[in-house]
Amino acid sequence: MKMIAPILTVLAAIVLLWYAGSVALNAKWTYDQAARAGEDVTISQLLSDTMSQKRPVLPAPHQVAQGLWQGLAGQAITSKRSLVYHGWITLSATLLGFALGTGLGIVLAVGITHSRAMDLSVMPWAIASQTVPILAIAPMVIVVLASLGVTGLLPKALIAAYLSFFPVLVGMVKGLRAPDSMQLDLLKTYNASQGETLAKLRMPSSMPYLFASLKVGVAASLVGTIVAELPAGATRGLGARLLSGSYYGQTVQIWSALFTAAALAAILVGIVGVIERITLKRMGMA
Amino acid sequence: MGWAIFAIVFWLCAWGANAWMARRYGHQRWAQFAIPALFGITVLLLWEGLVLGFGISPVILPAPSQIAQTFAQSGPILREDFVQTILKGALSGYVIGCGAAIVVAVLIDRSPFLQRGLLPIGNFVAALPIVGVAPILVMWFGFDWQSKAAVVVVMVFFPVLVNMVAGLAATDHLQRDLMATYSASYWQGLIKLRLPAAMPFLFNGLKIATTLALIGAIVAEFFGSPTRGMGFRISTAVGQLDLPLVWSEITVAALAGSGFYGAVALLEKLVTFWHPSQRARA
Amino acid sequence: NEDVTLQLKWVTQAQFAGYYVAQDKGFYKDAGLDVTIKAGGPDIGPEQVIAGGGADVIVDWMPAALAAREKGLPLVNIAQPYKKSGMMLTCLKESGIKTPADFPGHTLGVWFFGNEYPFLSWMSHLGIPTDGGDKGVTVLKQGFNVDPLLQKQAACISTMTYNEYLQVLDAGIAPDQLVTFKYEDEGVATLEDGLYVMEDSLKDPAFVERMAKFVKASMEGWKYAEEHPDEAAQIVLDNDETGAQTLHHQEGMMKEVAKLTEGTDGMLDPADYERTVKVLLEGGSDPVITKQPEGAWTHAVTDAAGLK
Amino acid sequence: MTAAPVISARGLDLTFETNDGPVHALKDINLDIERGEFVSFIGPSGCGKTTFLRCIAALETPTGGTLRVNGMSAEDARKERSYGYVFQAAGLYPWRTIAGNVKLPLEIMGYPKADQAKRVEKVLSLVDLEGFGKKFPWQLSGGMQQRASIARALAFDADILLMDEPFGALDEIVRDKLNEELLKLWERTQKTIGFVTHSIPEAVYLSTKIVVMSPRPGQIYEVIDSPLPRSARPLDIRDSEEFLQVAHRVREGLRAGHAYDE
Amino acid sequence: MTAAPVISARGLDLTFETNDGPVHALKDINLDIERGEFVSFIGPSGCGKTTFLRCIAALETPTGGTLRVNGMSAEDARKERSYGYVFQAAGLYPWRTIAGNVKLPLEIMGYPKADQAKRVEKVLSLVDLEGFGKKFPWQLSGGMQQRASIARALAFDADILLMDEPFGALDEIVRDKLNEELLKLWERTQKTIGFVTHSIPEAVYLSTKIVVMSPRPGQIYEVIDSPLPRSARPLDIRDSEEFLQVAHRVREGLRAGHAYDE
Ligand SMILES: Nc1ncnc2c1ncn2[C@@H]1O[C@H](COP(=O)(O)OP(=O)(O)OP(=O)(O)O)[C@@H](O)[C@H]1O
Ligand SMILES: Nc1ncnc2c1ncn2[C@@H]1O[C@H](COP(=O)(O)OP(=O)(O)OP(=O)(O)O)[C@@H](O)[C@H]1O
Ligand SMILES: Cc1ncc(C[n+]2csc(CCO)c2C)c(N)n1
Ligand SMILES: [Mg+2]
Ligand SMILES: [Mg+2]
Repeated sequence: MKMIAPILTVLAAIVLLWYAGSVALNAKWTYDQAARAGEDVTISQLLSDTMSQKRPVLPAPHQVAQGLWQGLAGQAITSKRSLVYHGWITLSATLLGFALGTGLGIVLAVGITHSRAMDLSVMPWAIASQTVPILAIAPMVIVVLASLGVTGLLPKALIAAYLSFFPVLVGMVKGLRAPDSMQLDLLKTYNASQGETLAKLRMPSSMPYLFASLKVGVAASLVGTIVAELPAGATRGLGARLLSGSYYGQTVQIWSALFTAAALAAILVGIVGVIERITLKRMGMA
Repeated sequence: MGWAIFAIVFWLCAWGANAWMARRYGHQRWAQFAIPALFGITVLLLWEGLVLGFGISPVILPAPSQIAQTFAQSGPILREDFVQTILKGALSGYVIGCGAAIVVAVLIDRSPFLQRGLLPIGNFVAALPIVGVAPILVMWFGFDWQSKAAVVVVMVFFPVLVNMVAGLAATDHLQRDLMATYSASYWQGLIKLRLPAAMPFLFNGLKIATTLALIGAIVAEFFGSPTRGMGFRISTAVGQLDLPLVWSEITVAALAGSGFYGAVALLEKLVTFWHPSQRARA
Repeated sequence: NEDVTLQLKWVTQAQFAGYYVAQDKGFYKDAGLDVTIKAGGPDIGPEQVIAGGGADVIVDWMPAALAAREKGLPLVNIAQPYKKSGMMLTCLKESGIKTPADFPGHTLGVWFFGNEYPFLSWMSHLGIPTDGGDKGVTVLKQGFNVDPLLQKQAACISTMTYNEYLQVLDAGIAPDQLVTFKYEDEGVATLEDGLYVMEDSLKDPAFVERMAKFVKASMEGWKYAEEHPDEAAQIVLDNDETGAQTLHHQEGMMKEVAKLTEGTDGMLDPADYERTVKVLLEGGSDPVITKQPEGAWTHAVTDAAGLK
Repeated sequence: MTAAPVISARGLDLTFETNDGPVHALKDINLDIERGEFVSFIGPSGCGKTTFLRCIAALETPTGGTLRVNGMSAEDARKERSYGYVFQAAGLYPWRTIAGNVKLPLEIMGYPKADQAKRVEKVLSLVDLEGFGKKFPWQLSGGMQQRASIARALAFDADILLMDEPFGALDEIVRDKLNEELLKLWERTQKTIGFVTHSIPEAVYLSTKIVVMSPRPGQIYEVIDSPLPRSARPLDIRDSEEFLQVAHRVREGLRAGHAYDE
Repeated sequence: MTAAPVISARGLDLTFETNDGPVHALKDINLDIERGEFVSFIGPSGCGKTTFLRCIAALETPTGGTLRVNGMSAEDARKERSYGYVFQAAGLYPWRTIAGNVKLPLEIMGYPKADQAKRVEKVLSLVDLEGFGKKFPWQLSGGMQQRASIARALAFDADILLMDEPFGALDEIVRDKLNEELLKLWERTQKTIGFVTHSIPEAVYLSTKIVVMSPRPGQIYEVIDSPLPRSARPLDIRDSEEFLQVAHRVREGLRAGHAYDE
């Protein structure tokens, strides 16, 4: 209950602003069309027209809601027009990519905090790797992987992993270095091995950083998957939905897919948040 | 084949040299440049060797030497694109996006009401995938750099927000109690305690955002642009199979991105010198 | 059965109806072929896919194929199901543009990613600079759809007779509100949607044989699609995995596409080829191709297929 | 006495809820502290001294009873900036130099710039840390950090000074010196001081009133009014008969508090 | 004595580089500690006691001189797990319960599971913290945290015990009790103990050798061998003539160390 009221309030405010935005942004088309037909527009005509255009600049909330309802509940979930179907395809690649990316990020971060050689040589190139515009090389990656016989989920997951490993890497490097010198000194007096220091000190104290990173990483992974769905033939998944909606100017379809994707991201981030709360609570830190 | 073998042998040697250098001279300034440089040279050599050794078609992956040639010849184009995409699109979007995220994080932190109401919805809005957002923003903000900046704003917002919110919560009991005994106002507590304490987290977000800003600005140009800009050039050149130009642009992006990241990391070092993660290596 | 992988230039739509019909009606199977049709998209260069070994044969536009050939990727046209070009520039009448002479000072939307060649050739024919100066036109890299026209961000945009133009109409703008310039009518038409393979592979007689079967069956598909446009549209729709297409739009598209594919049996008309090359070579200061291509097409396959 | 007490606790109770069941930290605390008194709290570890001080400073909310400070609620008194608090741990902000840490309350309370620098200098020299102003906390020894945190609480003029084992990490000599300084300050300013210590001589030497507490649940075992003169307490007063008597009483009380424990 | 000393420092020097110029923390330290000795370090705040203890434990690298522990370098001795160290601040890991914190060294040193639980229980009761095993550090009072950190260092069997003001936050009664316990443990196990304290009686009561240090730069002012019997020191030995004499000597040394300061 404590959660619901604020969310509803903010939501209501957003919907109101959104309606206002729809009217403002879509008005131009209404006026243009009227001018072409040589007619005048009354306020009520303006309101009703801007909220029901076929190709609105900004679809009205109820139009998107309708599109979402159609896509989520109006179809068998195995149908190609079902957002559940496309969402699942995207989600599965996202999760695989997130797992791969998180794993890689953590492994690299551990390496970097333990080996100066890795710190000095890997970090700059990890940074450089992220500045390569993925959408530009994704098609080549897909082509190369396809010629190696790697198709299906994996190429998409790899691109998702590529985008999600970096936030995890940056956060974990910081987190693994967060213990203060007294905490480290204690383990030194026990002559704890690097592995033990990692398990007993560095990992626990990096948790707040890790979870902040995981939230960013899981969102990045979803974006990666969607980006990868374009050159993968743009046939299935929310990315394909977005794109094909965009070819045919089906604004409502774009927004429905967009919302599904965002909802997916929000749910994933929310799940990470719940795990965070449970973990930190058990660690006595929350 | 010979090329490929040479490249791999060189790689192994360089790896060994690097490990040795890091162990012996890791704390010296020159080594901190030499090691990543050697690593980079190794990667490039490996790449050149594999491309030549396996006769990979240049329309799939051009050799670094070829890229370097094109890079040297395309100075004016690269500069024009750099200004359009990085200086106008990425940088302005970065500043606005990070600024907005910081402000919103503070607002969220200030009001439990907003925290409960805005954070979930903020997560939602900010996690909108770029490929869906870009066409819409191009439609709203036009073809020029403004729409690219808008995409960057959307992209960098979330990482900075999440980190900043985590950072603002990263003070310990004692530190907060001290402020309470001074009956510090909210703003005083924010400025004197919570903002400084949040800096290590904030910089995490800012660092991640540097690379995201570049990706955002470049990718947004795929969805409509004037006839300049790195994303425009990349997609056009891919269509023309001019891959050396594509990789030249990518090189510019990588250099600019590393520079950008480096600048933020340097700032971080100056601002959060007191954090154990910085002190340990001082 | 022999395997053939076809890479399309664009997403699943009636533009490629012939291939989908041939697949669906079993024409390929009857010819002893197992055909995989890979949909394309805005980021997929079919040239790259075939260079990477991801396809045996691709659908491509001739300007892009010839440009790739000059870049060292030896593509060869083996068949040409599209006789005519469907490309045009669609302008809003209210922009005041009546003839190409009115272009200067306006903003024009153009497709890039290898599709800009015909436009650039045309402009250099007209002697209009494309650098955005006062005497020239401002060129926008147009995205996937017709919004720039509807939002009046551009005075004219590139459209295909069979797709984007229909979308403009569908959006509620009447044909009499529009001015169109077909490349075909302006004398700068270039060949679209031909079938291309790698030059090396043609040295293998078995491959030529396989392609012959493929082209023959594909043309059967095309003819069937021309005759049964509504059924063809439905077949395309069934093959669209995104679930984004509408039957209404595909039917409209099929009817327009049929106008471009009619009157050919799939064999490349050398005269069309010469015209295309001429247009491309005359690209002014920045021609698409700089020298007369050699061996960029062959009749070997269509001959073997017995198309006359 | 006729004036209302500065601090007045009636039936104060505080229970912490923990993962492991409730902890009854304070039980039925009744205590009046008059203006200008110097009250020491002494008792076994864990008996609730810190918790009680935190209640006074409104850092902890009692779960029962009433607590008035300066005639208002503790919360309001906090808002009036009535407290200077020295925590049991130094709690310096790592991003500020020592001088910066001491200056912090002055900035917050809006002291004029010129005054700030003067005060910082004065209190740093009071705790023998001249010359360390520019260092960062992690560059100081434990005792130096503790002195810096004392300086921080003395830098501004609070009515009520609450000190939680401020001299725990200091050697006898410094401790004696700071004890004397504290007494001088107290006499000069007429502050009301609440002081937690584990040293019986220290408690007796400084206080006008000694509160002996006992643990589980934390409660007041005994309140001892000091018969020592209020002003002019030379260090050697600690050898006087009276002093030793009080010290003895405190020790007995403390021992009894421990016995509770068993 | 014939056996080689356990700890032997020769001309030890340590200078910290800070933003604000170098700090000469230790200067020309020469000291031998024999096996089974109980050595106290006492000196004004900031004189380098902690720094010296840290050097012995190889947590700080001297910038000059030599230091041998058990006939090897301090670093090697650390690798042999020769040390139990009680830090000046409790330094408990906030994500572990008290029992978890005490168990930490046992886990790392690979004690068998069953043994771990037994040991944790034993040392927790030794420091009077039975029943607090499941609490988190921030749920404990300052003194309780300090006791937990003592328990942590006693849980395993180290040859050399280094304790940096372990009893600073404890009241006299607990302190006396723990002093006795520590002596018993020392007698029973024949550990070598290095002990920093600010309490002169504590230093005299516990030690076989008292090292008085003086600051700026930190150096040894005097090393006092205790004439008190090595074993069987009842608490009331503190009233004996000998005891008071030693205490007096220490106090004089400490005072002189402070004078250096001025
Ligand atoms: N990491 C450091 N960087 C710079 N200076 C330091 C550092 N650690 C200690 N010092 C300095 O070294 C000197 C000795 O410090 P040390 O901690 O050894 O003192 P101490 O004798 O333990 O004092 P205390 O009784 O207050 O704990 C001090 O002047 C301190 O400022
Ligand atoms: N935040 C908390 N949550 C739960 N229990 C707490 C908390 N703070 C203190 N306690 C408990 O309250 C009791 C009193 O603690 P307090 O800190 O007041 O003791 P103290 O008298 O100051 O002891 P010391 O002399 O050791 O500092 C202890 O048993 C402690 O475990
Ligand atoms: C980024 C982008 N590039 C090219 C085209 C053009 N294009 C290639 S095939 C084809 C036929 C179907 O409409 C079209 C229009 C586009 N639309 N978007
Ligand atoms: Mg306490
Ligand atoms: Mg110390």
